[in-house]
Amino acid sequence: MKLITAIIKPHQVEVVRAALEEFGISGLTVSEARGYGRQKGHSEVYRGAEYTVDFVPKARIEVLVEDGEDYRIVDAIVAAARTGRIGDGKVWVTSVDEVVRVRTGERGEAAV
Amino acid sequence: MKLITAIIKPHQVEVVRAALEEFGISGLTVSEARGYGRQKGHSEVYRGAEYTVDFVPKARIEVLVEDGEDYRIVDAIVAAARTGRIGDGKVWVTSVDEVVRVRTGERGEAAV
Amino acid sequence: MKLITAIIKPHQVEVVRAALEEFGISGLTVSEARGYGRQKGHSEVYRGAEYTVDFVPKARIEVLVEDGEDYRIVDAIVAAARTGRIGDGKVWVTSVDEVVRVRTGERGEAAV
Amino acid sequence: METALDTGTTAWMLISASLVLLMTPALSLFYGGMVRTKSVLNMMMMSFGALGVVGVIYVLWGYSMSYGSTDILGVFASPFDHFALHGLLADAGGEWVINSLGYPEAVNVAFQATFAIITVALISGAIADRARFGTWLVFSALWVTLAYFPLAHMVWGGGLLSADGPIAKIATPIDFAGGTVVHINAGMAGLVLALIVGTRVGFGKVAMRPHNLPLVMLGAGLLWFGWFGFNAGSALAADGNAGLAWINTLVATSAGILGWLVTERIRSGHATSLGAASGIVAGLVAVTPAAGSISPLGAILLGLVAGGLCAVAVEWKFRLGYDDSLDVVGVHLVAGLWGTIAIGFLATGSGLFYGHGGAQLLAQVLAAAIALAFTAVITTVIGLALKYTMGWRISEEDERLGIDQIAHAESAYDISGTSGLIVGASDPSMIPVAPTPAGHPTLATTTAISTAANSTAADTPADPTREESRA
Amino acid sequence: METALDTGTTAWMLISASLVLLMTPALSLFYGGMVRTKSVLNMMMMSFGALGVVGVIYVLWGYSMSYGSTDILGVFASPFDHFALHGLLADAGGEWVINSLGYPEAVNVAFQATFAIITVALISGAIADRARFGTWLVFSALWVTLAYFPLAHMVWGGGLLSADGPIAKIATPIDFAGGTVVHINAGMAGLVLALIVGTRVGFGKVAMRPHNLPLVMLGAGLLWFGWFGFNAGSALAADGNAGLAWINTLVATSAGILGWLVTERIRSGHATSLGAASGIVAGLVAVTPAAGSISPLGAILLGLVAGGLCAVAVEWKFRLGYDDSLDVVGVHLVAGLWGTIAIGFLATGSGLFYGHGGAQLLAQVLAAAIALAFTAVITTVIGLALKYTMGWRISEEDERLGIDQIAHAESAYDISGTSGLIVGASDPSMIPVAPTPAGHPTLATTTAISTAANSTAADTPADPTREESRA
Amino acid sequence: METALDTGTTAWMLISASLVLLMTPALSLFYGGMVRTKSVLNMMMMSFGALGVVGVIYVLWGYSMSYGSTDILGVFASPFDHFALHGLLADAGGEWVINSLGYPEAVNVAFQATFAIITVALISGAIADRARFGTWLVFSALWVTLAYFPLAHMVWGGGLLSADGPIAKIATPIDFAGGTVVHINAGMAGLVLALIVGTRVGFGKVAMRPHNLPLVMLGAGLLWFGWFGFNAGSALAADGNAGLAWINTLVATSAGILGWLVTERIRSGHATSLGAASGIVAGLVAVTPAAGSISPLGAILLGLVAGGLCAVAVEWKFRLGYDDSLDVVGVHLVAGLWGTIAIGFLATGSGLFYGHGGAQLLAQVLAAAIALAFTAVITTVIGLALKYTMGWRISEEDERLGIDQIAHAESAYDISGTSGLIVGASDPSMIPVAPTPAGHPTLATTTAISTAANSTAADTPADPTREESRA
Ligand SMILES: Nc1ncnc2c1ncn2[C@@H]1O[C@H](COP(=O)(O)OP(=O)(O)O)[C@@H](O)[C@H]1O
Ligand SMILES: Nc1ncnc2c1ncn2[C@@H]1O[C@H](COP(=O)(O)OP(=O)(O)O)[C@@H](O)[C@H]1O
Ligand SMILES: Nc1ncnc2c1ncn2[C@@H]1O[C@H](COP(=O)(O)OP(=O)(O)O)[C@@H](O)[C@H]1O
Repeated sequence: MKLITAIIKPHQVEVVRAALEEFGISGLTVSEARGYGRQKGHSEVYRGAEYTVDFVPKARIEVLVEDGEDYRIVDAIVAAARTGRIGDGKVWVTSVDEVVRVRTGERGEAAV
Repeated sequence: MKLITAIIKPHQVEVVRAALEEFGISGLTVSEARGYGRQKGHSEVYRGAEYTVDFVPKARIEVLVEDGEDYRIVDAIVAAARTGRIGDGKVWVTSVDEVVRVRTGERGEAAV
Repeated sequence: MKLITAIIKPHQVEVVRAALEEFGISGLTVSEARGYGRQKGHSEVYRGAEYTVDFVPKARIEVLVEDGEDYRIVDAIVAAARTGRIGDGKVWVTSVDEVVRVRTGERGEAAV
Repeated sequence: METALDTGTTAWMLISASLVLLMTPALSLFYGGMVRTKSVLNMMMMSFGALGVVGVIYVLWGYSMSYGSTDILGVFASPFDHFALHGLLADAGGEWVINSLGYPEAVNVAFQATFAIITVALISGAIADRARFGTWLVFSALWVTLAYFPLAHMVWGGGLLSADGPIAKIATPIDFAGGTVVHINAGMAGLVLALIVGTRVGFGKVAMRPHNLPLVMLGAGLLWFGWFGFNAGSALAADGNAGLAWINTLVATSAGILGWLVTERIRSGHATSLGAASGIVAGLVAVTPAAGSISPLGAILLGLVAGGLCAVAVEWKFRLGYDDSLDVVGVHLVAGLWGTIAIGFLATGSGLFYGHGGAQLLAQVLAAAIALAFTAVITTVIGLALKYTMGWRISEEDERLGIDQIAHAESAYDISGTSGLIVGASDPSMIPVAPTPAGHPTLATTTAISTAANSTAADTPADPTREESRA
Repeated sequence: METALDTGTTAWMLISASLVLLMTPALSLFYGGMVRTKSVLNMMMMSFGALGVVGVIYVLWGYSMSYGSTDILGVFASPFDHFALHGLLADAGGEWVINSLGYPEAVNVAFQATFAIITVALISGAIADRARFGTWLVFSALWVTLAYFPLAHMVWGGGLLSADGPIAKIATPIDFAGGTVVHINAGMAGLVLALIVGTRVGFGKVAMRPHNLPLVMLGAGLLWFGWFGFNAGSALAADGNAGLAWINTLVATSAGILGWLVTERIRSGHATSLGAASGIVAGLVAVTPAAGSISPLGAILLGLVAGGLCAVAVEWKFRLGYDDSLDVVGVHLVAGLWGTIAIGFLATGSGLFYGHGGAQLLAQVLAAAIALAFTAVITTVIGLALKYTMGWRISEEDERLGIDQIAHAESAYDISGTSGLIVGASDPSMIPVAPTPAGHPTLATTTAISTAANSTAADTPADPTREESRA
Repeated sequence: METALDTGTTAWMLISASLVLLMTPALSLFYGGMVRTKSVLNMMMMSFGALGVVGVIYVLWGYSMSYGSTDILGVFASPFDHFALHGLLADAGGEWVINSLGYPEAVNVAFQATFAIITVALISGAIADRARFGTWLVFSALWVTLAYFPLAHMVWGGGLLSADGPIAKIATPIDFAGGTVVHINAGMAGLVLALIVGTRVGFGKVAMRPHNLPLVMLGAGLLWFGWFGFNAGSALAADGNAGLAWINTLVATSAGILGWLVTERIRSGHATSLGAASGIVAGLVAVTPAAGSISPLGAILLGLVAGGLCAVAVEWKFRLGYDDSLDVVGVHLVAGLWGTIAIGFLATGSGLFYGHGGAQLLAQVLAAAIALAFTAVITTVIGLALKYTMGWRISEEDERLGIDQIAHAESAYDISGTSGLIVGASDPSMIPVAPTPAGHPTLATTTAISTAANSTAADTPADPTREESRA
């Protein structure tokens, strides 16, 4: 079992979800994050004091997939999330020892 | 060292925390997430425009545990988080190379 | 490739970011979390009903680093995040199978 | 009806009516901020529903039942005397009807209507988070008709509790601006409904803290502002009595803040903002019946005690187990009773403390008791009737999910972490439903937005498939 | 000018002016809550910008163009008659000028000014999220001068649509408080601008749900409160007619809530809080022209229909494809037309339903049609002129990011998950820019705060490097 | 005292008092939105605390010290003349006391009380996020007594700076509605307190951006609304002068918006919403002393300059290092001085620009200087006395954590990411304390809710174990 984590632009979440659906992946978890990287933030001004906000909003997607599936799915995510501009984000894969579906107690690939 | 990650229904966090306390696990980290899966979302209507909100609120729990402990603790989390209805969530386990407690610099099992 | 995850006090994020910058690490992802541990929470009172809020706000930092780099960087993070008071948090390291930069499709160390 | 128009009085009554009208939206903020995020819209909608239902009813038969000329047993007046304000606005010759106080009767209708609306809205705090919206609307219509109009008639319309009623033989009960009619009435109704509707899921077990305290404080501030119309407007004139009522409405409220804060500081170690907001309302409620007949010093005492008393009274529900969610009893009933009875001591012209004997006190106690009993009976009947017909409660599962989603199909807030961007131009969590030929709805996930008219009943609260599999 | 001062009328007009002034901030809440988090500030700023620009202009030439003595073709009056209120406040002898209704002309200017401001602000809802702020300010100045002042002159200033105009030969068109001048005017301008400015990125494809519904309801509550000044104040007296207008402003609005809620309950299965807030505005708009000439029963009917009609009309934009973002057309134009025309049926003194024939109805239709046409032409000219000079739209990329950041360099909220601590004493996401010797700005990341005067133009909206590499 | 009651004037003064009372809650929103999430409740509580303390005090000895008959050195009047309003409300015969302007003296007390409250509340902005709540309450009581009542007496009560004072030999200083008494007074006190209390942890180093700008704009809108009562009400009549003051309060404020926005657009490239809200207040403050004596054109000029000046002045604190957190100095002191002095140029009846020579200007400068010096001395004495007795600051650690939690044991918001469900029926982060026999408190984690009276002092701010181990 693999866990794919993707840090992407928030606007792309819906595109990625739709792309995954085509792969038959109909489960995923999203959360909010803020990223720091090459992409510049923006400035804000309040009563003459100016701040640079360096962290930009990102979405964090986690998808559990079967072993062997991960490369194709990473490619699908990368393709769907890409806008070609700086700040498109990162995708990474880690190995998972065990997965359980809470409702049924099913384990392993059946649990995803 | 193992890291157990659980995506569960928000209402169950307190139950899980209490269950872990019985195992002597008195540290954990929670964050907000939104899940997409078999569980249906809901519809919202604004001035005649109807939307389906497909992502449902979930809580994400992370617990670091000693090697060998993980199976029992996964079982405890699964038991505590279960409501028996679709959307109860997933629990997974990954291996951790190293853990450090920031305050003391302790490493490994002492750090948890 | 390694993934370093740090759960730290929110006030220390900026210090950690600056410390990492000195290591030439100019990318990271932060999200909000709430931690339960030795550090006590606080009480709140609403119209005579008193509650104990046991989860304290934490920040969750994720940094992808090259293999071999991880120990030095963990040390840097720990040093930067430390205030010496209970609740300073945990840092842990997991192995990553693959990393992709979404914008370019670059993989592995080039992607970080 | 031959009095000349006094434009100054008219101006004051027009603005007072406007101020009291504002109190209902203000109450919706005060209440709305106190519930959890998942039910703020429903909480506010109970006030806005009362604005819709009672506004229309008041003009149709409310004024007539309260102040019509055909008195029925001293309990109410005929709804047909002035149905739809017949004969009240202009006389046969087309001239505006001016009442004996020098302002148009139309303006009086305006002023009185706003009291009926806010009284109904006040009750809603007792049954937060769990009541079917349709049942609430029907309750509003029934209760205002069967409990509010009669009590207004009894106290202010020449009925049983007025100067023309039997208690007046002891002393005329004083209710300047609504201690009995508004606060005891709503407070008691809240208690009855809380008991009939039952406790929220998790009451006394899980945390139910206010989700937005600045909203609560905004509501309290606007309530105070509007209450100057409520109390000083109840002088029904722009004169010294209005001035006195204004000052008392200031200082009793200031003292209410101090009373509550000191009490909770002593008992729990903290002076809270919710306490300050609550102290404002406690002081305002207590001074309502008394504003025109006590001195500013009396008002300070009245407010201090009101703040302290209510700060303690809001804890009772946890001990006794009734879920009066937002303390309609602990604040409105308790402070309403206190203010009504305190008049017996503090009224400068008839109170015990000013050496006038106990007659006024007795009259106040009797009036309060009759109001209590009357409302308790009426509300019980209406409450139980609705329980066994429409039903009061949404399902436990729906209550857990949050009544806003279930009853109103809305989320109150969509404010992302910091910048609002994560639920931005293409919100990950919100996929518009496909547009479909009218009558052929579908839930297919596409990129266009359907207009609601195309949707099916499948999305209504009772939808049994909501937790079912999509697969 | 020799009338004696009536302090009661003056008091009522002073407070009415204050109430109407409040409506523009209230509108900014109503509109602001309806947009997405990333553009709430810009939405509010369009109202505050109108407050700035129109407030000044009204005093300079607005009153004069509306009510000056030199009529020009029945369309407007000379801006020079009373430029900067010359001669209006005090007469040659230094005495305050009192108008024939018994209140100072200064107070009349105050009251009228507030109408001009809110009318301009109303339009902004049609072009939410995407318009350049500078262009909006210039539009405000031009439109109020070329569209609002003339229409106010035509209807209220003795012009074409007044009792002195040609239509009055059929029947004098009735516009008590601004059905044509305010709502048809703003609604039509909104439609034209929505078409000229074009649809938002993702319109009809991605979800654009309100980010803060309690804010919308607060706005609606304050609008209703202020509207009592708008309508009952338009009696220009504290009298029975003001009382009637007040009551109608209550019941038509209550009925508007019910009308909208019932309609959407039937069509989509839910009664929403946005529906209640919208029903309030629909009812208020519809009763605006009619408040002084219909009965309370008529007002109930008027409001019910207005609520139902607008609940349907807000869906048209999705079918027809114009992005009238916050339904200026669906609410203000539709209810404004309905209210204006319904007078032909419901006016107790001249309406069809009261057996007075169709003259009033015809006059109303003609007045509405002329107002529509006039505004459409003027707004098209101004809108297109600005499109090809200053430009209306921010860039697509900026729109996606959020106009607040781009146009105003601010974020509306910084409310972290639960406790606000994560963006606390040392906010991780916000690194102050280094202080620099004046004139030598830098973006180096250090720990001190720069004053904005030191910053460069590099941070302005047009900054081409914003998505560029830091490395 | 034999004047007849003028109901129109009375109506206007009653509503003006209500409007000014509303300004303090409005200020709490304006200020509350500007601080960080973790201290919004404390910020608002400083205003609500002033409402509690000053409301009571004003009635007890405030009015008497300001307007009592026994003048003491031209600096204040005896607190015993009318202690608790003795003799002010009704005369010996029980008749309401009507003042020479035709309205009840009670209404005058009401109106004046609201000014004292808001002036104290204004100061709190200078010491946001860090002051002990108890010290603030005591400061409020002392400062209003020793600084506000005397200055009100000096300027408006026949004292040193009035028409009866020595400066009047040059020219009578003009302070229509409180340029010296309210704004210079509060602004200078803010500066002194900011210096005595010291800078916030991280001042000038870490980001301290407003957490809720719509709240700030709501506050600004309500302040403007209330300010019509403040300024036009200060005519103490419903007449042409009130009308002029109203218009000037409109246009100076509109111009204040424009002045601020243009200035910041030029200096930093952006026109911000905080700038618009601030420009409103700057314009309002500047026109306060001048509203009744300048022309609308003069008011436009006054407001434009006020907006521009304050937009620059708010930056001084970063350069000079005093932490006037919400710019009480930069806005109230600067605009208050500007407005007071500008009268010397702009007053149509006595200003330099109208050819009347420099006497008025000199009088204005002298009055401003005396007010400044007086307040500086008094505030320094009170501020230092409190510093060395009760202490002003919460601990640095508590300030970092957030004063709301520490001082009020509350969190302002509990609005989860999108739907509010994650802190829903069973909030993961909030475990109710166990109920315990009274007097035997425990912190054991169970499922019932304790009433606060059972809790121990162990949870108070000074709790030394808060960061200690639970194990
Ligand atoms: N080393 C890293 N570890 C974790 N997250 C990273 C790292 N580098 C970048 N990121 C995440 O990826 C996002 C995009 O990175 P950025 O450098 O801005 O653009 P790009 O990936 O297009 O070069 C960042 O906002 C951050 O959230
Ligand atoms: N493949 C997956 N990867 C990551 N998270 C998943 C995956 N599938 C489901 N989830 C998470 O688990 C939650 C529950 O899954 P769901 O399919 O709705 O119900 P169940 O687990 O009971 O079958 C989802 O809301 C989502 O957060
Ligand atoms: N076993 C664990 N698994 C995951 N996170 C933990 C664990 N123990 C502690 N944490 C996280 O670390 C934070 C600090 O832990 P705590 O026990 O309070 O202090 P310290 O690390 O200084 O001993 C907690 O708030 C929680 O977020």
